[in-house]
Amino acid sequence: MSHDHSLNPETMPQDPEKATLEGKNKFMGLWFFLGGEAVLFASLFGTYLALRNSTADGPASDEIFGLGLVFVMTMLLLTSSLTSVYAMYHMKNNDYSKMVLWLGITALLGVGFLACEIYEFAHYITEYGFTFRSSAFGSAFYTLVGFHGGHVLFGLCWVISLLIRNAKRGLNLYNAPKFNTFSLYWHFIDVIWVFIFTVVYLMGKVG
Amino acid sequence: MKGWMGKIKALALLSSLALFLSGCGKDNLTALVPKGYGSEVSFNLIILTTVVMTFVFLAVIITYVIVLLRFRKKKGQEDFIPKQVEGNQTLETIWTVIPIILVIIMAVPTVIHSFTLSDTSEADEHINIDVTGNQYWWHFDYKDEGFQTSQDLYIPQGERVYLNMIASDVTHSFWVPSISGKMDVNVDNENTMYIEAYEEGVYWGKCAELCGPSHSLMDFKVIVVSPEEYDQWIADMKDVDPEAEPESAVAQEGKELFEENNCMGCHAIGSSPAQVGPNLTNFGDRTKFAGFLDPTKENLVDWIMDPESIKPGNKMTGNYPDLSEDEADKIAEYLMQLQPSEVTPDSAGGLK
Amino acid sequence: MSVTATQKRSVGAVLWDYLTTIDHKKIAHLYLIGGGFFFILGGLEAVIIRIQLIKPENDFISAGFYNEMITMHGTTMIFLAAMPILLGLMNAIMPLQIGARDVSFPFLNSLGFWLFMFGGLLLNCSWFLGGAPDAGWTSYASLAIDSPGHGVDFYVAGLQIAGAGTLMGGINFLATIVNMRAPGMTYMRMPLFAWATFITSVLILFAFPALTVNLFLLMFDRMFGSAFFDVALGGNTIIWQHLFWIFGHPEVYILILPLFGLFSDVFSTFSKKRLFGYTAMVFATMLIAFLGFMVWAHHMFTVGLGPVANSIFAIATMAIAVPTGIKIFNWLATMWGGSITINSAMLWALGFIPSFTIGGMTGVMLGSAVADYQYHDTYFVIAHFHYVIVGGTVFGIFCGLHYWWPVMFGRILHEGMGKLTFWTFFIGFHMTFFIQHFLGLMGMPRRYWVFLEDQGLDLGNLISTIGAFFMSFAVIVFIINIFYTAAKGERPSPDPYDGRTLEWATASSPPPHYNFAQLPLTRGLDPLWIEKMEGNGKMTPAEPLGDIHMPNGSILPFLMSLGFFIAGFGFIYQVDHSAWYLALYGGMAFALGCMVVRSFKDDHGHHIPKEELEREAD
Amino acid sequence: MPENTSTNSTVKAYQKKKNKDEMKKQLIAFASMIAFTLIAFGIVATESVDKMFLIPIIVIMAVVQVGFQFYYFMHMKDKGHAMPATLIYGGVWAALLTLGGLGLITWW
Ligand code: HEA
Ligand code: HEA
Ligand code: HEC
Ligand code: CUA
Ligand SMILES: [Cu+2]
Repeated sequence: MSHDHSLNPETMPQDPEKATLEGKNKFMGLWFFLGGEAVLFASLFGTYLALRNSTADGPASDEIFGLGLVFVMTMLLLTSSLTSVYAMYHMKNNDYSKMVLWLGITALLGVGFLACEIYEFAHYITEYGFTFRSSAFGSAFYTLVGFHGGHVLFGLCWVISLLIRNAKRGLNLYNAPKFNTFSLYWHFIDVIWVFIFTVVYLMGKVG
Repeated sequence: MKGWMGKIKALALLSSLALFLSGCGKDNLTALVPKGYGSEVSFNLIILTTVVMTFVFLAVIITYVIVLLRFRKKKGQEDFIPKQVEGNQTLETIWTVIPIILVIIMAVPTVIHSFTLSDTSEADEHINIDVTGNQYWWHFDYKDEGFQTSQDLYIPQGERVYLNMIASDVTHSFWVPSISGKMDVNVDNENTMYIEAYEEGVYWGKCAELCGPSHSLMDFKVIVVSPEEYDQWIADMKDVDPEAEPESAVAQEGKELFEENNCMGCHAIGSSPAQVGPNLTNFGDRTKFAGFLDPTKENLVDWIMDPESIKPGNKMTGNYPDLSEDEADKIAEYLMQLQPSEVTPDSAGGLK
Repeated sequence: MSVTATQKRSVGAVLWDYLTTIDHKKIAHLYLIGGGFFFILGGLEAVIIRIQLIKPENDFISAGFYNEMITMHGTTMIFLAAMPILLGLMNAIMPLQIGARDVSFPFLNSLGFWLFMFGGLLLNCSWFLGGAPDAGWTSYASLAIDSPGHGVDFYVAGLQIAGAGTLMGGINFLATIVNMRAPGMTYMRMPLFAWATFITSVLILFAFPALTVNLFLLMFDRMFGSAFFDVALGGNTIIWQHLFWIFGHPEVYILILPLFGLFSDVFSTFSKKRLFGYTAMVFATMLIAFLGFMVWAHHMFTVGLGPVANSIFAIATMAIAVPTGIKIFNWLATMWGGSITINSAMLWALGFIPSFTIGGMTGVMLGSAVADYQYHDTYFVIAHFHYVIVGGTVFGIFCGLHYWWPVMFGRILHEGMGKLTFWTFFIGFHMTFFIQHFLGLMGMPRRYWVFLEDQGLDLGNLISTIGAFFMSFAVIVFIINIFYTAAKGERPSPDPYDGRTLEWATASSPPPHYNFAQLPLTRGLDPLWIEKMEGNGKMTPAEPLGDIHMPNGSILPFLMSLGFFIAGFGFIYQVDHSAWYLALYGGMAFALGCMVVRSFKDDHGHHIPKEELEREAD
Repeated sequence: MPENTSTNSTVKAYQKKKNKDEMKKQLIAFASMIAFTLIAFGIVATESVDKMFLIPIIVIMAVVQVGFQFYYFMHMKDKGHAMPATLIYGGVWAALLTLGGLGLITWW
């Protein structure tokens, strides 16, 4: 067992992320976790659906949502999903520096997304006085979208600490699974966003 | 279907009789002696399912006993290795199919009666009463007649009464076991259920959803009177003159004290749709007051002076000036003579 | 590592060992101790409840305190006693049964335990800090929002932390079973307890997130002013009920399925027969789990969801009788034709069958929506669920403890005391709860601080209370048995019951901390039995003797949980004073700091050299 | 040493090519995801579709798009994903029930 050996193209296994038992465990564990996350977000979506029209004289969804910003955010996040695919592609080809580069881009796109989201929330609060406490709709909206934002933030912290801790280590069988689980998680965040822009923003705009 | 239901009913009758004889429950409280439509329908299902369950239980327990009698490890055969049976298709099919059939037998009437009991399409043709559940008391608004009452719900015997229920603070649940199953009284929406009582009498009602410290004391009564008496009662209640001078001087003083001490802020005498406390128009007729107290003068004085020690967490405590025993006594005198109608729980047979 | 060597170590060393352990068998000990402590606590609360109800209009405890009592009794028993003890049994046995040396995520395993423990402690701190939660274990939103003080806040924070721990446990077991089965241990050769662990973990995985979200909503409403349940601002309290029961119903199957697995193993061992209808048993378990997600609204029949919803949920509910019945009959068929040994472990299993059947049958009766209009929120429901929970879960826990005590502690519990415990508990149990069916039907709602005089409820309640004393006696005998056994108990061979599965195939009792020096080769269902029948007596190794890789212990799980514990107080009290944000952020930062430490340090575990294994084998 | 190390360079080359092909598929998946997104935003922004159809259409597009994420980006189509797929579908099922419960019967 030579965990710490950096790999070179000659010694690389086909799937470095699943070559060790630890790797397999991480891989399975993360998928199962995502299964649970699906129910978590379903509960939030369900709550949102039940309360989306409970505006209690506060602003309603079609009055405040602007599609432009949401479109930009969507593009940022979708693209970041692709860049993390590229990162994994380079991991499989054992090209560490390219992998780091693409993960860096992924993180930057994620930061961009979060910045937009913070701007969006601030805009609703200052412009429309629409807050977490305005109405049940407000509570449900900020909670659902905020939970997603929290996941993005967590993902960013995760990838950044991965990049820092492995900066000098290179790719090996010990950390390949870590990169891979991050990328799965990141895709899942994107999946949730697809439903958020559809159910919250697009459907909200339609009324 | 018909004859089969008949048999069940006969069985129901028999077993209810048996239970009744063995002293199972208080006549006007138990769900086992149905005296109204809802409780009867529920009761039929209780009996049907009990019969099915008895059958199931016998099947299990007989096998179980045989197993224990026949297949214990025998002396002298300690090393006996039983045949390692993998399974048996026929047997396994049998004990899959029979339960399915039993479930269907129970499910069909359940579905049918779920629909009959929640059918409110004819509500407009019947009496409608608005019910409000409040932390620890019940309010009844006879909105078609334009007056309100609290704690005691009067309904005519043999007629459907639709109750439109909502809670003012937290969720409660309206339950009169002898007459009908329960329905939650939510804060979010109005729930409608109907009740129909078969016999005159005074029935216990209970709050069945945890609603705070005095949840267990949130009792009320349903007073079932004959249709004629009901009309009489309606007329009397509508006629009430809240300003009427009590006959005795003490009661007269009590009335003044009642007005001076902020009681009127919460309690209406005569009709007044806004209520923070129970409507006291026919307080003198209560079989119990505050839900469960005998309507004696001592009890009432105790209540007025310190409701907290009687019903913890109630919403009356601390909202009126301290009263001396003497003042409380006078108020009690006044309240107890508020008897606007001849039609009372006593005339319905009294609380048992 | 021999037992004498363990005993010689100082108390401090043992303590440190347990604080840092990531060995699944020691974590199991921790779970059993923690869960056992809370079981006694919850039991004492139950006894106080029963004393209050010994006679009409009793004033042994006050109304508000009574509500705290039932809330904490229910919450403690379900979240802090039954589930942790079950997680303990799974931890102790499942890895052995599938022939693994450890679980997939030993670190997470330990973190899961400490989160549970600190969550439970946090919840119970409420007793000393102004009052426990008092809105029932279901904590329905309208009342929970209305409840003054911090009681409900403790409920939210405590369960949130403990729940996160449970979720980790679930994911860990899933990955373990998928990835770490020994050679030859295919899915369809796993003992039923391992299967039940797997399916229970799936339930945990899909049910707990709903609770997590629900607790967040309540927390936001109570602590941060949101409006989910505030009707005036458009909120809806029924959402709480839905989410609670979407979690809550699967939860009750989380409580019973592991024991269905255990009983399958026990019946087959003590009848000396293989389990009748193994495949059907596995699929029945899956079916119960599957249906378990589609019946939650049977707790809400009286909410007014309308006849369509009520009918659908009534039918789905009753349908669960079918797979459960398959199990009951398969157990009977397993014993049929067998050679049955009755010892204290088997007694609990035998006591379970009629008791649970009654509880299940009353469950189906409750499932008939129209009849439930009468039963709901009465003592009939209390009777139902104590019949399934005590008659199923608690009987099962006792069964498991007696059965596996040798595997877990290397001693065998005293038989005589075991039987005394069983009979007193069994009699007390039926006395306490059978009569409650009638109390409910006779008009006694649940969560009643007092019942009134002269309502025909006196005798029933008295009998019920006396029954509870019998159960207390039984529990005390059991506790004595534990201490007696620890001091003087018999040391059994690793296979005292002529077992069939791999937990009996270890080299010593208790097993060495690496479980198996060489992973065993499984050649069919009941692998150990197969080897015994073929005259080998022990498992064939699936690998040559070699170095074993094991993970290192760590104090970080303990510290992280401590951080969350502190943050919990911060959350609860920040509404009173913003200085508490210090505790909130401080605790969080501390926990996250531990996480960072963990992730920045490469931890490759350690190796047990082959030579040492050889030495120990002699 | 890792078990499935292959020092054979032809196998390496094959592997590289396989990764490339895979990448191509993922790019196609990405392109169609972007297309779906554009269409969804487009029809909402232009209000060109009747409301009754609009919601089902955008929801279906979201579902398809998510399918691409799972199957291509997250490799759920590949070997060794049977267990993850089972659990994800389990999660989706539980999720749908939850949504059904809250979305449909909260208001009755
Ligand atoms: C271990 C826990 C456990 C288990 C296993 C069960 C099992 C079942 N439960 Fe129970 N239940 C609870 C714990 C549990 N329950 C708790 C804690 C509550 C109350 C929560 C609260 O409000 O605080 C509750 C409440 C509860 C209610 C709500 C009552 C109300 O509040 O009004 C209902 C209603 O349908 C119900 C039904 C069932 C059914 C149908 C089963 C079935 O799974 C039972 C299946 C088993 C059998 C049927 C027996 C064996 C079968 C045969 C021998 C075959 C043949 C049988 C037939 C054909 C009938 N339960
Ligand atoms: C796992 C779950 C579980 C278990 C095991 C139990 C076990 C018991 N329960 Fe409980 N119960 C619940 C879960 C459980 N319960 C739930 C969820 C509720 C609903 C709460 C709510 O409404 O919100 C409830 C409610 C409930 C009520 C209804 C309260 C009410 O509605 O007003 C009652 C009343 O009789 C009761 C009684 C008992 C009794 C007598 C036991 C007995 O079996 C307990 C036996 C154990 C002991 C007796 C141990 C005592 C030990 C000692 C005394 C030894 C001390 C020794 C030393 C300190 C060395 N329970
Ligand atoms: C803040 C409002 C409030 C004030 C002021 C108030 N009450 Fe009450 N009263 C209540 C409430 C609420 C109840 C119901 C208590 C319960 O049963 O939980 C009640 C119950 C009663 C009852 C029992 C009613 C019944 O039908 O069962 C009587 C009698 C009564 N109050 C008398 C008085 C008197 C006399 C005063 C003045 C000295 C008074 N109340 C002042 C709120 C108030
Ligand atoms: Cu009102 Cu309980
Ligand atoms: Cu249930």
